[in-house]
Amino acid sequence: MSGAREPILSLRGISKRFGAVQALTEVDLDVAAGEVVALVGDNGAGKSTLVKVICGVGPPDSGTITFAGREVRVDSPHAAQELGIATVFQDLALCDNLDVVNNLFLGRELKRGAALDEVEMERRSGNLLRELAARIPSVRLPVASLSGGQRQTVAISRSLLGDPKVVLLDEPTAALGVAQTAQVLNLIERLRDRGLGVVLISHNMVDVQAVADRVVVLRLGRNNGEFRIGEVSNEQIIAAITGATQNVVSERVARLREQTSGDDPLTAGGPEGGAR
Amino acid sequence: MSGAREPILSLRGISKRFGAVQALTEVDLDVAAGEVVALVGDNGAGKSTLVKVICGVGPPDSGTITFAGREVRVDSPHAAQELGIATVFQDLALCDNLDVVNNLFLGRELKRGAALDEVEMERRSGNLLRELAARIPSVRLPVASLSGGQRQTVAISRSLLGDPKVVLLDEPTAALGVAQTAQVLNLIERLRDRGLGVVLISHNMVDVQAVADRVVVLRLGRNNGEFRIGEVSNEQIIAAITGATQNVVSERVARLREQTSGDDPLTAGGPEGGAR
Amino acid sequence: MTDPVTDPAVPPPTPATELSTPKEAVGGWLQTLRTGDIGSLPIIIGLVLIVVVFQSLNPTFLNAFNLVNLCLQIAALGIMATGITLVLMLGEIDLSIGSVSGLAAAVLLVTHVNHASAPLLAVLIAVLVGTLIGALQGTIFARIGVPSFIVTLAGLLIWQGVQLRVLGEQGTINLPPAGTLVRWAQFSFVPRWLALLLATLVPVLYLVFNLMTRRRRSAAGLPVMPLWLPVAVAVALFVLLEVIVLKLYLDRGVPWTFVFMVLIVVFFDWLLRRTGYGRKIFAVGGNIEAARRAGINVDAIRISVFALCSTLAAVSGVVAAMRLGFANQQSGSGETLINAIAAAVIGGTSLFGGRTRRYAPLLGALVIGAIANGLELLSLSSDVRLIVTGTVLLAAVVIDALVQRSRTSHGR
Amino acid sequence: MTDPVTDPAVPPPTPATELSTPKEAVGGWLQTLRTGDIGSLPIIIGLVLIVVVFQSLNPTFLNAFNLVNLCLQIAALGIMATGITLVLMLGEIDLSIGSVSGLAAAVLLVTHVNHASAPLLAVLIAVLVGTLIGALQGTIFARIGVPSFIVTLAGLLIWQGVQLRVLGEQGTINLPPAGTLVRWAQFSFVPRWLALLLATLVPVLYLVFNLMTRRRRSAAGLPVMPLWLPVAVAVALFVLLEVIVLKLYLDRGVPWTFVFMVLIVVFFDWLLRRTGYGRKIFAVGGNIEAARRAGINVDAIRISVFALCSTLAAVSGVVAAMRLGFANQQSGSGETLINAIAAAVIGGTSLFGGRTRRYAPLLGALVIGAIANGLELLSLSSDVRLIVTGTVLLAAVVIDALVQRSRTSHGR
Amino acid sequence: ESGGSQSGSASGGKIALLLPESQTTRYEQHDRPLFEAKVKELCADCEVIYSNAQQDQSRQQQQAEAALNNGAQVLVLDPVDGAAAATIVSLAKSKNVPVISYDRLIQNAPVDYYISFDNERVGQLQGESLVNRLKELGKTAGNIVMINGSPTDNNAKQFNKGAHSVLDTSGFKTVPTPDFFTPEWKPENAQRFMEGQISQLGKDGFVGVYAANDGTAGGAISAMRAAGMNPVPPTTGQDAELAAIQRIVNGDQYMTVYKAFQPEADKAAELAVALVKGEKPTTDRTVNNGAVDVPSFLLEPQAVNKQNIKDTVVADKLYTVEQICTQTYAAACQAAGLT
Ligand SMILES: Nc1ncnc2c1ncn2[C@@H]1O[C@H](COP(=O)(O)OP(=O)(O)OP(=O)(O)O)[C@@H](O)[C@H]1O
Ligand SMILES: Nc1ncnc2c1ncn2[C@@H]1O[C@H](COP(=O)(O)OP(=O)(O)OP(=O)(O)O)[C@@H](O)[C@H]1O
Ligand SMILES: [Mg+2]
Ligand SMILES: [Mg+2]
Repeated sequence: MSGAREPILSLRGISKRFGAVQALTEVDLDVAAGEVVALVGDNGAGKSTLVKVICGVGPPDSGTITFAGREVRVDSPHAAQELGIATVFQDLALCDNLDVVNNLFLGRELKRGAALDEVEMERRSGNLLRELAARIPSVRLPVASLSGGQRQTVAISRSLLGDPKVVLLDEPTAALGVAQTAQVLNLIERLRDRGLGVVLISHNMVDVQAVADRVVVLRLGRNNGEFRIGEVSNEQIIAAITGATQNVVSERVARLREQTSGDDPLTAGGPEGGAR
Repeated sequence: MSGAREPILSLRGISKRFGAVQALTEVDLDVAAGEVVALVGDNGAGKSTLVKVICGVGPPDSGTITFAGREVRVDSPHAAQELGIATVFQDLALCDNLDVVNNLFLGRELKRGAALDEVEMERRSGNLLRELAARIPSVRLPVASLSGGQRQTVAISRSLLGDPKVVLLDEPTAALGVAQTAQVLNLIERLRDRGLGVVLISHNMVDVQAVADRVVVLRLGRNNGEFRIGEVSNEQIIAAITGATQNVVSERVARLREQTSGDDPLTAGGPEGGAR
Repeated sequence: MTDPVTDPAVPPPTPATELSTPKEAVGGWLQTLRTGDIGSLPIIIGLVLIVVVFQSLNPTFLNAFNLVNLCLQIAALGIMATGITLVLMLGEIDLSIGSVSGLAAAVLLVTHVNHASAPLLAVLIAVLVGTLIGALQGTIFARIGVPSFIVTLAGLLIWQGVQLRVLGEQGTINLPPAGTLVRWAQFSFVPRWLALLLATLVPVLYLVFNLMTRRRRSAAGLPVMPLWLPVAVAVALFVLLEVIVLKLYLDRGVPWTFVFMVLIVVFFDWLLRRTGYGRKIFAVGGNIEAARRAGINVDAIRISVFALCSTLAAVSGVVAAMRLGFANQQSGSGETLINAIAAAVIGGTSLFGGRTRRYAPLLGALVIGAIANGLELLSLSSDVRLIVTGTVLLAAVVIDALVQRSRTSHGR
Repeated sequence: MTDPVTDPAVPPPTPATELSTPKEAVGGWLQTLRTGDIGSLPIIIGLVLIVVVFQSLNPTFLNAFNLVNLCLQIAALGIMATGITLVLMLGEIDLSIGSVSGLAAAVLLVTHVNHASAPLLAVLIAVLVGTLIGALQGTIFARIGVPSFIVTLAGLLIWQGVQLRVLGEQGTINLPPAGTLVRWAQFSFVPRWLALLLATLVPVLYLVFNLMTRRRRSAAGLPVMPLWLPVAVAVALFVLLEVIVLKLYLDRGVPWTFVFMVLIVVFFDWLLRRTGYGRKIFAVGGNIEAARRAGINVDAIRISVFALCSTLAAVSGVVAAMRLGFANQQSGSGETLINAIAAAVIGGTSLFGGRTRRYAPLLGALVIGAIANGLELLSLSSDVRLIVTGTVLLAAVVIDALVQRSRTSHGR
Repeated sequence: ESGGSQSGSASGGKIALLLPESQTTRYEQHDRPLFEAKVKELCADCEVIYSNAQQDQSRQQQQAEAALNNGAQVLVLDPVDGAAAATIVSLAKSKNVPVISYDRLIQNAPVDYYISFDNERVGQLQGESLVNRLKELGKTAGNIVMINGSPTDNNAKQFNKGAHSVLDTSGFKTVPTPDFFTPEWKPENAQRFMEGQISQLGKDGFVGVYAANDGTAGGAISAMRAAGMNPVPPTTGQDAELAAIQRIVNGDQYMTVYKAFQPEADKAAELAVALVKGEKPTTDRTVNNGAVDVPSFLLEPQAVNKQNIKDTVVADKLYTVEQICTQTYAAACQAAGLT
């Protein structure tokens, strides 16, 4: 699908250090328009740090960012937004004291004269959330009173409002129910089809295999391999993530297989076993 | 495994309302010692609310809690701890200004005379985290600077410190990497084998199928079915969660199967397809 | 153990209905009333209690003359409280507002009296001084990162020093007793007909706007409040305003300074709740990192809020000086600062940022003003007065706290 | 696109090594120094700058006589700042400390002088009054839920009223000029040999404890700091203490009140950082919900902290009265409160709770005391004095802010 | 109309007493009770409305409004700031309520009467006593450390002016220049200032201390004693606080200025009752306040030192000998002949 195409977003040699922790070392990443790139890696591998580098929340110590062919400095979230980069953060970053509508439209409120157009914002919020199968009792509830999954849905909806060119999703489905996860995966596909570049961070190999075109692996803050979906097995990806073919995951699988003698418990339950 | 056994924790008719939102309606739940009960449900179904009821963070409006055969009032987290109920909260609840060691031992610090025994706490923290394959640069970092998965590992470790009888895990693996998830699943099995009652909340059916003995489904704040693992398919559980057999998940599966004509993308990549 | 049973009582999960069935909408509104926006009711109850107590202790309390005085007395306080409310919304503090108000008063007097500037020009200069100070302090806070407590504590000292300097040897400067400024602040009252007209217009306009919004909402398919609610509020407002106005016109009437203060409170309430700028203040106060990530220019918000706060402090100082008829070295010192913060907090502004109730500065100023005024009528010795003031203040807020508490125990 | 390449430079992922390679341990320690616990260094630099400036403006500043005075002057302030630091750690405020200190002074004088109690008994009663007040205020705050700002504002008024009441007709009460209390606060100095001994013992003990902990850590397989570090600190400490002590004994020497204050600061620093109780205060201040869920009795922590704060305020009031030799209606009023909070904040205590630096009250009190003391030597007019005070205060903190800022831009 | 005229019967009149502060003892402990007692004596069913402005002029204005609202027929006003109280006077005038300027002169306003001790005279008296004492001690030159009142208190400026009028021509030199004003009149601030002066000048660098009131004097004396100066150089004061009298007995403080509150309060009460009854008493002196010549009763402040304690404060029953001569001061009292 992609590969040969000109990348819309391209990182080269990104490094970032927090005190004694070298979070990123010379990381490269390319995303083309109409491509879903899965960014995977172990906990603390630097995925979220990389996302924050791209969206201006935590500028890198060194390295270059090229956006639509031009080298850019993304030194504030505002700058990233101007470029058309939208982000769903792992730690969500919602204002607990504001209600759902206000969180959705924060920073890009709709106006009606000098004042806010609350009616229109509320209407659109409802539609937007419905699209993601969100179960939210009222869009006028402060987000502090929402469940984990509801908050995550709000954060995802937020990122779609500004008509972005690149969307960064940092574990967007971690707290979502099965239906909502399916909707988000559908949504990612729609975004790809509309020609957006999508970076998806996920620990769920099933989801990655389902929607990604390419998988980029980070390990201890460095690039540790890049694969095209369809040419790689989960086992290979996990090996790249953990840095060893013999690891706790394969051990666990082997052990369980032994115990249950052939009836693989991980895929029990029919062909839908993979759906979470 | 369980079923006939006397439950160690038993809820009857639990209801809870937040203003206009009826979060729980007459919910029942039993957990036996040495049993892993999966609590599943859509976003906003009331799972976390139920956990908070059990662990004294948000006492119910009505209903009874029986622990080890005695009816108890759990009106504070302290009371729950006294009973031997340990909890990993979905929103983690760590003190950002304290380091990993201090968060782990918060409320149950080790003493050496009048002062804290920092050395011993640090030593034990290291061991504990190593057991969960945690990748944490230093146990003396404030948790504010940890990655999502690292924070989650800390929260899980915390719950194991007090020698509990019942462990409530609210989406413990949501932010974890593949290796860490496998470790936590191993851990849950070890807890079961040690005779603890475990309540596991998860949206990941694979994990649920892998470790749970029983699945309890909540839907819109009410009990909506209970299944024994091994007698139920993922499809059936998902139907109980979403309240319909025809749902976005099955649609998505069907659609993708059509597109790729028989080569199920959800289980692509060999038998490990199910491992996340 | 059993097969799944789909509970028939559970409504179908189409999100559309979950978001907008009329029944739930009303529930949602009642919910709002019970939780967030019941808001000002407890403190209004506290205020009513204060009034009842003082009136029973001294029947002159509700005299028209005394009520007019009360209006005059709280004008400056209300304006200053409005400014500090903005800063508190950010979770910050401005300790310099007292000094800034004193300096503004001094500047006003020196330019107007010593340098014979036109009244309006002098006022403008004085207020501008406030704005500049606020912008300076805000910049040091936002850009260099010195805690606002320290920046404004330095300001408290520095601007008081400058105030002494500006007043110079004279120490006290009187305004021309029959001049425009004194006349406006002390002897200008809204004509009776206009006051009655306003007291009618306000509820009518409230109703009209409410119905218009209602119409837009139903057109957009959004839930609406029951119709009786805005009507009831409008009627209650009408009765209240008419009674107050009629009462006040047994004496001199509604002072313009009071109207001016109320307009400021209302304007900034509107600014906070109905404009993008205000929404940004809420966001920065609620979660600064979320605000930053949403692309909000946090520094700009902070600087502008400190500038606004100092500006209002300067306006307040000007009003106070005009009402007193002079400015001296003590203008703006003493309890000015703490009263303003107390008014904001009593009105329902959180010191932790991100939360304030509607018209908090006005309600808070009324509580503080009523306590001070009521106690003056009782001829107490200083020690008793202090003890009573503290006790009444606490009592006025306890009701609020108890309501909040029972609410929290019900889940919020 | 390519096969996975396992980078050979990446260390094997066994967590054990990640947690404790000596190299990383040193890195971790340097990290701590650079980020969190560099802490007090910038404000010490600020302090040194203040000293240099004042000394260059007036060479009597570093006189032994003046330094002894400085020690005497900041004793009461440091004690009060220690108390308010505890409250600030919770993210709360106590506005009543000034009034409580004044009331304690009044109680001391009335019991000791008018009712002829033994000195120690009178002191005990005065301090106990503080404790009771704090417990009362803390309870109203924690149990009823009235914001601490309001509770303690009411306290500020009420206890000042009670103070006036207690002092009664006389207004001012003298301590017996040659009595125990005055002698202790004004004329008691540590014997020279003892001071020199202490100045030697402190660094030695520091080193011993450090090496013991070091041994335990290596025994437990934990990373340790490089050996030269505690040695260097101990040597520096030794030199500094010796120089100061020798200097002070050119005049009267080290006052006992100063030693008493330092002991209080050190004790509460230990309490905060090395005991379970202190850890709980950190937790409640950092994330109250997390603390509650960890089973901490949040109410008990809050009430006890307010009680401690008021107790220390009372102790401070007693010390101030003994030093002044009398108490009057002004004891504890005016800038007492704001100076104490400012000392805590300058020393590095966050108003948002959960964060304070080591010995913050001592360092803050030194800064404030040095500024006030230095300015007395400069013969400035009142206006200039205010302006300079504010400016120096700001300047002392700007260094700190700049360091913090550059640190933040490097990731923390 | 307002409540002002509702309750105005001639016999049961209401008199407002508006005092400026409660930080010094005199107002609450002396002026108020003395005034109230005298009014009761002269007019049994008259009522006194009392307020204290706590050093806050705007509060005083509020209190005046409250008093007028309460139906006061006379305002006895001791302004926080004499230059600033004109607004209150014009408010009172608009209600035809006469105003007596009590203790401090209200400037630039049509005040009806003025009863006072002259603030500048107080300063002069302090200066004169100090200079005389120094000459007694055989000193004719040297530094006098000057500790003035609050920089934000106009009265402090007047004391300062009076003192300078004496000291500047006395051959002694006041230090420091410019003058030091004690923030908030607080003894602690005076104490710290004095300590600075001692470091600066040395213990022998000054011959006397001018302290504007007894509180600041107390602070200065503590500073000097703590520095090991015993006896301390002559130090002035004002207000005749009991604590100051005791210090004088003990030889720590040289003098204080005693303003006999009783005659002042009595005179004000007489005048107020007369005004309530519609009389118009005459005076033999007037003081020009910038607007009018105010009919005035001017009382003479008195310097109190160890020698005349008995004839002044004790004779006036301000304090009894027992009050002054507690156990601590018994010996000193004996020596001073106070028994
Ligand atoms: N603000 C910070 N200060 C210090 N260290 C940090 C900070 N943020 C991240 N780190 C460190 O950088 C490393 C990478 O963190 P990052 O959040 O990027 O991991 P991640 O790949 O997103 O992990 P996860 O899968 O758990 O979310 C971690 O070791 C973390 O401790
Ligand atoms: N403090 C609160 N105030 C008001 N409503 C609340 C509060 N906490 C939860 N709710 C509401 O109660 C319902 C159940 O929430 P809960 O957190 O239990 O869901 P959950 O099953 O854990 O969902 P998720 O899978 O998303 O974590 C939600 O609709 C939520 O909005
Ligand atoms: Mg992450
Ligand atoms: Mg949940």
